[in-house]
Amino acid sequence: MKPAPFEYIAPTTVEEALGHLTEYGYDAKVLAGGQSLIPMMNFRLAQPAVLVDLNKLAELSFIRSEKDGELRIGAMTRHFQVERDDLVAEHAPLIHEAMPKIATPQIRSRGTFGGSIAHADPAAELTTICVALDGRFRCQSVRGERWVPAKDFFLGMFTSVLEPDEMLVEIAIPPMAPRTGWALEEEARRVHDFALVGVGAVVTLDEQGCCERARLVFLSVGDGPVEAVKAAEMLIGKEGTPEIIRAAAEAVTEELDPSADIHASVKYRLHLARVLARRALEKAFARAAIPGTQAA
Amino acid sequence: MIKAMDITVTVNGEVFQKTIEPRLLLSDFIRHELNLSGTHVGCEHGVCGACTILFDGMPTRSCLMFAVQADGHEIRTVEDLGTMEDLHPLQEAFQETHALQCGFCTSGFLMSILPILEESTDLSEEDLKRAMEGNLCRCTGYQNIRDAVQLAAEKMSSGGES
Amino acid sequence: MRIEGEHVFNGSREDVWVMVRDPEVLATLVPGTTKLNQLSESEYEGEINLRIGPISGSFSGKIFVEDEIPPESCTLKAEGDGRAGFFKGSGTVHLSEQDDGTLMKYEGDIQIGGKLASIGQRLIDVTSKTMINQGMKGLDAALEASKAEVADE
Amino acid sequence: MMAKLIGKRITRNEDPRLLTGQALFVDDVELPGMLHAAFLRSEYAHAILKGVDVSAALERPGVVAAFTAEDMGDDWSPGPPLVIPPPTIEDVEFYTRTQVPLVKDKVRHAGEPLAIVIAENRYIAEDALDDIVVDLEPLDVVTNIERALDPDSPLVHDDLESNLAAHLVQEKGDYAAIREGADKVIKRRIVIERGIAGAIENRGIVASWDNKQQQLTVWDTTQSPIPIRNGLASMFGLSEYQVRVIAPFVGGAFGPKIMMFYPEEVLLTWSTLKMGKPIKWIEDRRENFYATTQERGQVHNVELALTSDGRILGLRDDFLHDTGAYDPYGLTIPLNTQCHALGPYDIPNFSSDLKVVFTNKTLTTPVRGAGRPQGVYVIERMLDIAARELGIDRTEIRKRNYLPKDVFPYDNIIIDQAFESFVIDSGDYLPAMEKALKLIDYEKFTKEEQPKLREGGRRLGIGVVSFIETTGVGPYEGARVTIESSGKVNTATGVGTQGQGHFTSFAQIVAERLGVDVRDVHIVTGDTAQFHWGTGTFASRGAVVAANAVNAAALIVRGKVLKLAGDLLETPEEELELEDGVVRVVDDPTRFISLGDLAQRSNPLRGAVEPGTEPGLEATAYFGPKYGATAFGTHAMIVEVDPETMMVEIKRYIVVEDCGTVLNPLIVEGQLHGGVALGIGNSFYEKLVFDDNGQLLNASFADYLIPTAAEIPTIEIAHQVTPSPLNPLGSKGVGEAGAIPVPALFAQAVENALDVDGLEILESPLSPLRLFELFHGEEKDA
Repeated sequence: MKPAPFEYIAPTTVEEALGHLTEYGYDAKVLAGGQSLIPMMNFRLAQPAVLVDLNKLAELSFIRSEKDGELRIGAMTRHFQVERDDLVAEHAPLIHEAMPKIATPQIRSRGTFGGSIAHADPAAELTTICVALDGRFRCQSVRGERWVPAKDFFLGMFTSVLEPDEMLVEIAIPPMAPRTGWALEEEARRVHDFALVGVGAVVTLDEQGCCERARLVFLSVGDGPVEAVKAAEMLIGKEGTPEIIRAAAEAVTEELDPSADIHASVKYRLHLARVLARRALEKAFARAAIPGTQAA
Repeated sequence: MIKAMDITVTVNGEVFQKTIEPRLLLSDFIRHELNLSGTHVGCEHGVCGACTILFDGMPTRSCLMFAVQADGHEIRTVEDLGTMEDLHPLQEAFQETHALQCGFCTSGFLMSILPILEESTDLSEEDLKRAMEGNLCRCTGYQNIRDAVQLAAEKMSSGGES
Repeated sequence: MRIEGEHVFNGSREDVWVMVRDPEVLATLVPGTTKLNQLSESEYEGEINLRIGPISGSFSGKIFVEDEIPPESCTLKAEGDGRAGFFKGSGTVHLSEQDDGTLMKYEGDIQIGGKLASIGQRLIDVTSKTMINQGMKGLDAALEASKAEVADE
Repeated sequence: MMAKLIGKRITRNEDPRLLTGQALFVDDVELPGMLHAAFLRSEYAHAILKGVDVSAALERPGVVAAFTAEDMGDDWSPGPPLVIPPPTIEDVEFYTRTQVPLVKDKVRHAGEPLAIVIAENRYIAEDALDDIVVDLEPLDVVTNIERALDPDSPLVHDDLESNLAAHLVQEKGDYAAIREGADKVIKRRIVIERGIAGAIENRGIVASWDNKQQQLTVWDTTQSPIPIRNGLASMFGLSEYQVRVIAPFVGGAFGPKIMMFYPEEVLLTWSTLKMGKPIKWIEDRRENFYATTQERGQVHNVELALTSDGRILGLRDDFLHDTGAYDPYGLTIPLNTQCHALGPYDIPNFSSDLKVVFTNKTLTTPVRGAGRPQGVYVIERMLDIAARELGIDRTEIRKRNYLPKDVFPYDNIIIDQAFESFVIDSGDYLPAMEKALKLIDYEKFTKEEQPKLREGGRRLGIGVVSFIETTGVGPYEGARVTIESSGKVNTATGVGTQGQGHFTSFAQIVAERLGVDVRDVHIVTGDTAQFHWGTGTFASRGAVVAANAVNAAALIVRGKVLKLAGDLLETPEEELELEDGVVRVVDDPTRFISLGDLAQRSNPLRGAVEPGTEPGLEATAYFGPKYGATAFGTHAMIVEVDPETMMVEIKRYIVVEDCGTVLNPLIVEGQLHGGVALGIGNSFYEKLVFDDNGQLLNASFADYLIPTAAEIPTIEIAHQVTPSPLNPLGSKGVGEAGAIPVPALFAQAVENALDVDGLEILESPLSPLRLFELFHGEEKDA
């Protein structure tokens, strides 16, 4: 289990990195944290001719908030930095809560926020959460830059809208509206395994305590983050009663088309999706209802 | 032909300059280029944790990094802890609680736990879980390792290199 | 792995049949197809360069068309291998006319072995589903294009 | 003799080396000019090999050699059988088919080696594997053991009429007759699937032929260095003294590191003999999933005949055992299964028809437990069902059937893995059960807590199972104890060590017998240059067979010490004591002589050694028990199942273990912890998933789930001591004990937690998916 040979380039600026990506196109792979890519290379399932290592791009490692309260995270910010960051805990508690669920501490010390998103693994927590939180991704190439909404970013298993000459440089998470509650519920075989099913729920209540906005986004039930739009719509204008929540959770099945693998059948995945959607919504509604709360 | 690259790495306080192929895994570099064979390799896909080292102070899988990436960085391996005659309190705790059997996974556990104890010896249940979750052990059933971490925390909080 | 599904095409059964049996069309359907040669009326050989994000591998293989009942149904058999593993499968395609076009029903079984199967099993079902969906979209587009051609003539 | 060290909680001698990264493992061996090997392995499970062309690989810079079966010429031959079927059983049908070094004609399981590449480093060797052109014609595959004997099944070995590898029937009493009159006969089909041993260190070999010294040295992760040495010598026409096999520190073994011979052991040796250069091969994790042996696959059709008050009249267990593509290990596993299906119970009538079948899968050899967990699963599950159907408490039905403590030694009549009648040397089962029930508070849990929790919608369940474990089988082990002139003691034995603490438990015995500090006893294991008689570390026998050999040798040395000291101190031996590294007069401690002095005097540079005596304070002794020592115990657990997600949490885990005399409780408890952890893996997490083509679908640690710290609960251990009368120390093995009852226990506890009418768990391992399917009354989803 040793990787095949490759050419290694470690640019020190984003500009330089983009130049290399333009030059090598499909032959090159970007190396961020490498915690998903290097296992594939050790198995020789991935054999890129050129590795463009972004780890020297200090300019892509930051966490800050904009004036309007939007949270900005540099693509090369490591998971452990996000996990321990107070700004993230305050502005995006869903992300804060999800970080310890990502792999193991030894992976989070190296893995990067942007790398996880660009890898577009349908079992990843961060991709799902970014969709649930209406995140946006800044993608850059020598041709220029574009902001892509998270919900439009993922195209399939390990596949995103990123062109071969393009890279993800920054993630933006809008501020949370008042009376917003959130939850990430997932079940895995062992603590750090890929979740069999997971769901991120975000609900915002109006002043009367009725739901004015709801998002339910699943992981591990398709080839990317999968949103249950119709189920979420069922909550709009309603209070988060057990009956309403249960009905919405039951309805998610209509919008999901999961696959089977050795750990879960289609039926079991759909069942888990319903159960976890209900649990996530219960938690999210409870959190939204308590003014100013950010705690469980 | 891929050209070899020169790197300078500080390992356990000592500076090494080596010329290596870019694809050389950091685990192989540490074991076979530097002959620090206390770091072990169990899966080479980032799950077992036997190869855990401290990379710039953070516990990291050395099988999931290339040695070229260590250029200009600092690494600590198990050889940086105590010696056979003068064990580090964490190593002592492992011996006293019988937290190792075959000993193959042990250096990975030590290097995962060490930075947590160096940061704080006041461990919550959560900290304890976090210290252990990224390493597989097939011999001990983990129980004595849990005890070892707690004992080491006591030893290290009292500052005693007993 | 069991594959099963259906798709409605906006076109006549004959048009869909012609398209399904056209190697040039087929070659465009599977992403990464680098070669598709017709060896005989019912036998093709080809190569694809499969790409799932950073994972890539080329496979070469053969497709056999059997029990052909134009324009209604046929059995497809395929087998091939590459560095990342091997595959072997067979399935039936059935076309029937319905009000708004042609209904294609397909079912089959594909077995994948080797490295990809043994370490990437969670990718296989998901990816093949995606590939089939892409293939169907490709057929839709090809059908539209052929209609446009006919209209141009 | 007062026990001062034996039985003490002494920390381990070997730990400082292991903790500081200074212990030598095979991959740490670095030799000048060493080359590195990689194997090309078949992706197909069953295929005709039409050709292997390594010419392109040889062109690659850095590649030194590449060999195929053809290149081996007359040196190519299938491996010798490791264990033969018991000659003591009549009418055994057995077809020996052993593994080959490189495939010549036909691939029989995925992962069989087709070629070896030897290069300057492993990276290049792996590059070159991609250069090799292989022509394989895939064949239909047989993976399912129940279909393997169908007349139209593909044949793993074409020269056999079927895939039957072995057939034997074992009987005790007359089951058929007793069945007629039974009040109750329960029939079930039980399926147990495969897992891996999962040592964190993969296998590895460094082989080095020194042409000038005419000496072959092999560092090998084997559990059995001496038989490996003898076998290699015979295979390659060398004197046994020309071959040194070293099993240095080994990173866990759990059974599979004792297969003989693995193709790689033969190939590395053959290659270094041919090339005259040291060669290293370190198995990688992916290879480990195909090339290292596995275990547990069996299908049982069981009948239990009882009286209406729950007394067992007889047991019938007809089963199929999956041996994989070859059967070098004989019948060890299924014989263990048969013996352990009898359990600690008085089962007067027993009948077991065993068929071993070949499949296109990696071969099976013992993995920690070695057929015992399957046997325990069979009898314990059947007793659970019987208890339910007869309306008797689960624990009560067991108590009613235990062998009483006054029947031992008890002869179970059938033949065991040591080819002897299965005699249980000693036992006292009831107190072990009572202790476990008390510790887990069975009464309170089942009568008060559980009903209350159930009302609140929570599903908690309790399990209690008993088991026996045959341990410490022969043939023999030996040891040589030497007092050196420094006064320190060197002890060499033939067994290998893979974490069992031999450096400490053996040292305790020697230290106690000779009155020295435990830290002053140096133990050597696994080096044939130091000791070359013995078989190896397997079948939970280190603390029984090797330890008793160490004890015997130490006692002889003690005798020599006392004799010599008695002469020198002019004091009768009875008036001397060995303490603190000296021999002294009990009544006058000022008169003493150190062991170092005695060692020097016994090995003088001048003056003749008296006729009839030997120089030095040294002795070699052997121990070979006719029967094994049978350990036993009861495990109990409480689990909670989330009835929605089917995730299981273990709330409590109790072990009551009786392994006779405990040499070192610290080590024994460690063995139990590890065994239980593996057992939990076997029960709920670890299952090798093969598809119909013999493809393994989870050949990585991402998909094959070895439990982490989060999945393993605190294990509460209580000891009971019933010494074995068959060996002087009274010890019994404990290496496998922890793992043996867990699958049966887990199934019982989970079934009890789910509490669904008609839901019976008759398979292992379980998983959340399988519980979901069982809970919803569904058939297995393909």
